[in-house]
Amino acid sequence: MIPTPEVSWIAIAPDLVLAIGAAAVLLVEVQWKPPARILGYVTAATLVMAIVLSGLQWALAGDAVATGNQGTLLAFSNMITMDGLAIFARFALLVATGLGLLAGWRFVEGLGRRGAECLALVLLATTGFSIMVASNNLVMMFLGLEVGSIALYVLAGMTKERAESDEAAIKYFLLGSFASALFIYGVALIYAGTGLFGILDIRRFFSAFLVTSPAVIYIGTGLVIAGLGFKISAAPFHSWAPDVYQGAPAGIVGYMAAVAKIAGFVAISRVLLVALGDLDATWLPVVAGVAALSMLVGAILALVQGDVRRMLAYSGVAHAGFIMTGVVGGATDGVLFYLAIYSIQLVGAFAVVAVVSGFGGARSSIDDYRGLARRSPGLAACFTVLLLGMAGLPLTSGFVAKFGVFSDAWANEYQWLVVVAVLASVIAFAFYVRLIVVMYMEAGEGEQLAVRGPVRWVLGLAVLATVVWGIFPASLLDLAADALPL
Amino acid sequence: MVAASWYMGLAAALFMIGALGMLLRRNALVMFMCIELMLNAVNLTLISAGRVLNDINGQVAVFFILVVAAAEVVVGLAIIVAIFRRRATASVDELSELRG
Amino acid sequence: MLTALILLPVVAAVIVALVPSRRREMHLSLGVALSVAPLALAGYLFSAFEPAAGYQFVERAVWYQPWGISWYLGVDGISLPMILLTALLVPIALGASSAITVRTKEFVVYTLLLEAGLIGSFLALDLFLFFVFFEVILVPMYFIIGIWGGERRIYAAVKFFIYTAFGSALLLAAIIALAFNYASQFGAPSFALDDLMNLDLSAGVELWLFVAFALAFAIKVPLFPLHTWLPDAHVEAPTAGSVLLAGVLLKLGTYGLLRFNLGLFPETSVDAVQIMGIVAVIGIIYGAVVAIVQPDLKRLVAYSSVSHLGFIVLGTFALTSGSLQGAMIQNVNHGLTTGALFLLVGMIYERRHTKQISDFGGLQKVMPLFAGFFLFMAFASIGLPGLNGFVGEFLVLIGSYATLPALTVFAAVGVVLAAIYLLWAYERVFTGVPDKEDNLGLKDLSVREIALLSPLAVLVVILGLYPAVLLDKITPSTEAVLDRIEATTSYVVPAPGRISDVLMAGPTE
Amino acid sequence: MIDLLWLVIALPLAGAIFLHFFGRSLKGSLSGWLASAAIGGALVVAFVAAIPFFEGGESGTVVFLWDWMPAIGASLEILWDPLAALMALVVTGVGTLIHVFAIGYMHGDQRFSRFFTYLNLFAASMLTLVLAGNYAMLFLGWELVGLCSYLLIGFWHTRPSAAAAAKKALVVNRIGDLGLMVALMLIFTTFGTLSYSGVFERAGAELSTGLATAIGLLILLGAAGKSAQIPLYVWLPDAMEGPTPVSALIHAATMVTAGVYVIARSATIYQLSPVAQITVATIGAFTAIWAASIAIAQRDIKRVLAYSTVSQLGYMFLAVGTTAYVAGIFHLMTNAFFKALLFLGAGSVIHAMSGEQDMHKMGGLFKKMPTTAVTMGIATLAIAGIPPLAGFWSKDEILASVYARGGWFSFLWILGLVTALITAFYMTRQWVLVFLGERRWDQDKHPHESPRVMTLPLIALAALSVVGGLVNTPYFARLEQFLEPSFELVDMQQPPEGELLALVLAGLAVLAAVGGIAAGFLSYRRPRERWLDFEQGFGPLWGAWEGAYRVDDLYGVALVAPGKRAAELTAFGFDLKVIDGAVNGVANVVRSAGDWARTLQTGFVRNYGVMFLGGALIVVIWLVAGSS
Amino acid sequence: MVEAVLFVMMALSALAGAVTVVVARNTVYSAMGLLATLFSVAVLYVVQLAHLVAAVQVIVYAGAVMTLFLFVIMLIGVDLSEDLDEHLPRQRLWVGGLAGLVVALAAIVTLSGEFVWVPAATAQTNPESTNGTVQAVAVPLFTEWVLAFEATALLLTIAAAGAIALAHFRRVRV
Repeated sequence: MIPTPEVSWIAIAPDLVLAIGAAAVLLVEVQWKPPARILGYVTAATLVMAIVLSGLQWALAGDAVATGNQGTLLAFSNMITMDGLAIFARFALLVATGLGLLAGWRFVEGLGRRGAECLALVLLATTGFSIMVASNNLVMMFLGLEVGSIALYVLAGMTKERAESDEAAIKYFLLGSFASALFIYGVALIYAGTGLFGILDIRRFFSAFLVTSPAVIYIGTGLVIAGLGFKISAAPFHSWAPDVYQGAPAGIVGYMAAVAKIAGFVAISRVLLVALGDLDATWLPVVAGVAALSMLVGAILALVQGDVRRMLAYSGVAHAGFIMTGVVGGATDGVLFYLAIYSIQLVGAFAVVAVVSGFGGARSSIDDYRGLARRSPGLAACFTVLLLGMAGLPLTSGFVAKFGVFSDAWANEYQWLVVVAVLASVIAFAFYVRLIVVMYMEAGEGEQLAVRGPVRWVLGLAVLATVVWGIFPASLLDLAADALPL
Repeated sequence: MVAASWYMGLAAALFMIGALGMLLRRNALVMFMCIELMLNAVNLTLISAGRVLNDINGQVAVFFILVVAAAEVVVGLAIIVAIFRRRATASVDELSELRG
Repeated sequence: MLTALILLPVVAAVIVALVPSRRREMHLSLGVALSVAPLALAGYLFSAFEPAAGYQFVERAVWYQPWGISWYLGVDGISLPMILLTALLVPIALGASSAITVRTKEFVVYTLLLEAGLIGSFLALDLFLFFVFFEVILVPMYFIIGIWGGERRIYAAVKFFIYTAFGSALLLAAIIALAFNYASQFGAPSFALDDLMNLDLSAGVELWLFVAFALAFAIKVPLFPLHTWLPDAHVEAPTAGSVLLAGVLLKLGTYGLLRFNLGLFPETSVDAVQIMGIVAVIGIIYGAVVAIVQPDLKRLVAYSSVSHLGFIVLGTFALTSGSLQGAMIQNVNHGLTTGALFLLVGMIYERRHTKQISDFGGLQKVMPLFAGFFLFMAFASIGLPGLNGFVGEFLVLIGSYATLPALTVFAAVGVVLAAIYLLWAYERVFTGVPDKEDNLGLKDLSVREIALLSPLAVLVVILGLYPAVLLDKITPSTEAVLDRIEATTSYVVPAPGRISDVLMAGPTE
Repeated sequence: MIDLLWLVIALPLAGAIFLHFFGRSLKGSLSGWLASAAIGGALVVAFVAAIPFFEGGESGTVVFLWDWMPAIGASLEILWDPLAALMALVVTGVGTLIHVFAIGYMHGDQRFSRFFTYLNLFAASMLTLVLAGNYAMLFLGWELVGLCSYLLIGFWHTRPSAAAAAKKALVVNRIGDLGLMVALMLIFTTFGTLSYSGVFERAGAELSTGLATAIGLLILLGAAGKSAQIPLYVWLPDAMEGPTPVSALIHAATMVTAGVYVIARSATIYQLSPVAQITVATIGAFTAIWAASIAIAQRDIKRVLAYSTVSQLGYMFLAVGTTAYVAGIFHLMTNAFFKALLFLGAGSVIHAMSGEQDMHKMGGLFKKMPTTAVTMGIATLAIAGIPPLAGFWSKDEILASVYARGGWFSFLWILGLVTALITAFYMTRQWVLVFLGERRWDQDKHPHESPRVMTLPLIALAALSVVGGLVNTPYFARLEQFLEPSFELVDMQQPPEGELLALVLAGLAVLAAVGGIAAGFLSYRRPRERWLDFEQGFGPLWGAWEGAYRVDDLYGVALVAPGKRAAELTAFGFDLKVIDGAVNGVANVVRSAGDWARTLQTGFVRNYGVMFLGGALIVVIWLVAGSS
Repeated sequence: MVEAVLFVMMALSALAGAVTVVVARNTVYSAMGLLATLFSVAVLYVVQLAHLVAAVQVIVYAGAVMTLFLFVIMLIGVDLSEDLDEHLPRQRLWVGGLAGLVVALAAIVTLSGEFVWVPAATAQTNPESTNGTVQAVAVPLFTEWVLAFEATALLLTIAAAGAIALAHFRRVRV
């Protein structure tokens, strides 16, 4: 007499595929101990299929929106949605995963037999985050978050050869679970305040009733912001990022950073813009504050780093601030566009770092980059483009992204934040430029670095994305504009 | 019956003890237990809230948190063991090469 | 056609990039040859340009509708001379770069891309587009200074980049604000200049926007006290870099002030006349005074730029026909004369590997041709009548007096100081008996170098004696600027500020 | 002929351009002859074009060339009226002679053709100045002649002194030009045009006295710069560093008179401002006596002439200040004759003495170079003002007019009279020291009469100095009628009426001249020791004169040095330290902020925890506080 | 009444346990403290009719998890009892500050007067609706929460794979 649960396969198809893929990798490994290449193909096939299915979802979502029955986009009794936001984010996640694995492929190979676990963990992490971005329920979101995070903790400690890797892992793990605890406590308090876990339910709740004494809800909100702020490494919740980025294996860091940011920001957008959209009067200033702090802290600290990965980590903090500006802007499309192109650039940049300072290495001193332009011009050129892209120089997608979030924030009456943002981006210029100086203007000795293997593809695609979407952003912008939350 | 606020106050207290303990102890294991404390506080909160809300979902959610806690424990302890193997210590203070 | 004008240098850059790096000697010559194409096109543009107000050869293509940005190009009397100047200086700058022996290919590529960016920013009628070009220019210039510069090149390059980027950051915020205001007034956002001109902004908003724009452009110009990046950049930059920097890059600032500050914020501009005038005059005097005692020739010329550009800003904000025309002419003049001076300094540097005035002396005996050109350009820059510098300064001074009498008199002092610093430098470098033996062996200008300088010299004389060639094309546009200001504000150009008054005022022939 | 008038400017200009590019390839002195031909041609054109004016009545026409700066009503146009014509004739006439002279003088200089390039360029510029139809074009010529004088003073550029003198000349002139420039601004803003016709027609109606005074004084500043009047005369003596023909042409005959010309040209404006008039006259008178007194004690033959030039220019200013414009222009003309003659003569002497310029090392040259001696003698008498030579008539007319103006001018008249006496004295001193007495030159010198090409101009000029004055005598005021049309808008100061008074004044002038000559002759026609004692007799006064009252040093201490120090302070103190320091300071602040923030990133996970929890709590508190 | 007594007792023991976790020098004591807390909390669950949850709490936590903890403690040395004095500069200061912040927060919410833990609470609680019997919990767990339930599978997979990945191949010593 237990009613049968409502099941919608298409809603979870990509996640299902990813999970199965992960399992498949492990089983194949156990069964046949094939060369890493084979596992790679399995993974690739998984990702491709997931992307295809997401495309299918996109089409369906489009129809649903067109025909006006968005209700069909909710599945598993409103546990999960299939809205544009989720699908776009999932696209970004899958692309980042693909590029990340390509970039880190040599690292995966280097792991030998443990490569299978690495691949499986990557796929599972992606699954988790893809659930997280699609979830329409805070507990569901928490589950996705944990699936993804735990996988990342493990990945951070993947290389056994180095002490830094352990340190990164334990730091990431302890702080991460701490953050998760805060997050879920926040969820609990919101539940206490509303009696609801469902995001849309909460939205309806707030548009329906006026809560007389909402303090508990705001405490919950604060804790949720903190918990997610950890994932996106927004100041003051960023302190783990540089250490982890530096300690974790170079091959995979780009992926870790990218997916965490994507999922975290989509989650934040859901919680703040969708669930608590009606309370924005209260949380906007706080989020704006966090954004401003992140931009400044990130930019200023990146300025004084001697290690490229730490620098990129702090620049990531700054970028978290910029994207947060988009959240303050109150629109998801700016955020999504920024996330999409930034994650690609990030993976690309870390791919370069991996090439220059070894796929497992922890140290990536800025000195390794002296005269890179002479040693391997192509690599230097790609890196330069990516750096300029992150710096947000016009004609790169980075500029379009920044412009988008800034104008959103301005339109939402947060002019001061925009001014802070532009100033922060000037400071940011300084350290990106510093790297370019080192590569192009300082004579450096050192062997010729040949870029081999799939990394070339990653760099090529990243640069392409940076330039093409910088000059003709319309295509991606339109997609992002269509990718609305329910 | 005892008002839910008592339960939740207790939960909050536990949560804060856990959180502060996390910052006070440098033994990874203990820090870890503190996290467990915090999660328990969350569970208590959910259940008490669910009770006065006449909503069973509170209890359902607790299950998931339990599972998460378990999974975290497994991975966390694995990491701790791995580190201990390398340096024969569980003190996180000695893991501070990465900084700046 | 304008699009072609922007794309030609890009194509040229690509072609050069395709030449294998080994063929070093080929890159430069190829670059020069290819950069003549834009010049030719610009020349055609100049001849085809109707001396009338309003934009011509307008091209418009939507870029991204929801944001209201578009590829929107057009040329008028204000941008026309700039484009011509750019197209002219690039081949000359490239031709003067024979000293670039390392990574020549990249150098040529960067220079050509720089040209594209410069032309683009002068042609852009869409503020978003303008900003894109305005900002993109930094990169090639940054590389040119940073890779092929002198000892402290990196410091200079970074300083240049960050300093100007700071300016443009504010500009970006202001542009967003404009578009947003437009959206709130007309529904959809737009960055098109002519659209934004219809905005009616509250005084406060307009003031802030004006400040943001002015700051951005003041850094580019540069105006005192935001000028300190200039000498460093100039001293360290290679010859071509200095030529383009002084010749065109700085003009972006004055151009922006004239085009955008006067165009978009007439009210505030009118209120700001006094302040901008004061700043400009301080710049004039200050730059000149500092130039007097500079021990380094290039630094001296750099500071003289600060002084000269002060005249342009003064003329721009004096808001009379004469002063505006003068400012425009002076834009071109400064590009020609200072560009030529940097060329000359570069030539002597190539021979002697020093720019210190004290290292020279008696050069006129050793290299009379060089001395002759230097003296000629020096006098052009001092503002000797019959040469172009005079026309600009004289128009600015006479024109500005109507609105800013006291300041203009001070500005005139700058003319005296100019004579002092340039002639004193000339005296120390060229006259006397050549005593230092390193100087005795110096070769006089080669045919190539003469070929580079001569066109500039010819233009200097033509503009000096028959400025009508430019004025005829410029005047309608500058008049239009004044008309608009008079129409939109309570400001009235005091007689005889307008040409109409002058023509009325009786027999000029 | 009028429509060919542009040739007057174009011919020398063409000459200059041609010589500039092809001069070096011309053999021998050919380029010299070409240059002379060019300016000679200009002379012919000017003369023919001037013929209508000789009939009189013709008031002048404007020849429009092309638009220059329409926005400020400045086009290139020639105003051809008697005044312009006279100036053009003087410039071209004297110019031609000096060109010819220079052919001999510069013979053998390796930059021979370049020299004539500059001379021609100068002629063109000067003609632009005098033929200009509006102030802008006048300014054009005004600056160009400055340029040429710069080039020619510094012609021997390997001499540091020459280079310094050149720069000094240009800079000092620029200071004057500043005045002229501002004057032009005022004129434009008042009338909306810069063309003479426009300005003068409406000046009477639209110009307030105050404005007129302002403009007048500013123009005076410019004129004082060009014409070496107090306080800007210091550049002229140094300008003697240039080759002597240059001194003759530019720094005696033509360029330096531009100041007088521009004041005369602007008569209509001075008309409205007595203050300006008096200032001009006073400056002139004082300059005259000041320079004359310095000239007494100079040893350098050219410096004597230089100061005498300054002093004569003072006369002209006195004249135009008294609004005796014709007298002023008249003296300008006569002075052009005999001063050019004196310089050329001096040049001839220097040439003969192979570069020696110290009069103490000369003497007894009469026999060696009679032509020079005689012609210079004539010039001396002329400048001293012995009737019926040219100087007498012009100087007499000036003094008479000044006297007639009365009031303060009577005092100026006395100054003028004294100056006349001094002038006669030092000119005589010079002539005697050079040509009479025992030979004091060293053995290696072999003085000889200069070649024909140099003496012929001397003779011609001597002739002019003799008869030149006759064009305007109280009995036969031809020049007056000639110039009448140019000054029809102004009422000029005339010499006093009445035979007797005129005769008395003239007598006084002659007396002064004779007295001066006598004194000079008696005191220097003696053996060396005697006149040296005589000079010592003046005590410190003589030293002061010889050192030109140390004005140069004064300027150096009072203006140049402090200015330089101020500039250095600004450049290396303020600009580098303060302003650039601030810029780098900002950068450092950001950087150090970063360094400080790094210390928060301790690497201890528990510190991170604190940061994290703290942040979370702040966010929470902010939210809760913000909500209520 | 009974509930009140139980609450007080259990609350006290829970807090005591929690404090023990934090202050005990020996890890084992900490573990015991945690155990105490878990049990008392479990009791509080029962009090609130969350029977199943309570059971799971005892089994999973007190059983599995704590055992695991103890294993690890054994592994890395029982006898190691660390000194509690702080090595990090100012760490305790900071923590104190944080405690202060918490107090401040508490102060704000209480002083603001209308702080309610469960503002949406229904006036009349209906014990039946939250009587956490197996069935009562199972029905939603396997219907509307089924997806979440499945997702936990991923967690466990990761835990397994992760543990292997981390603890595996320890022969390579660096």
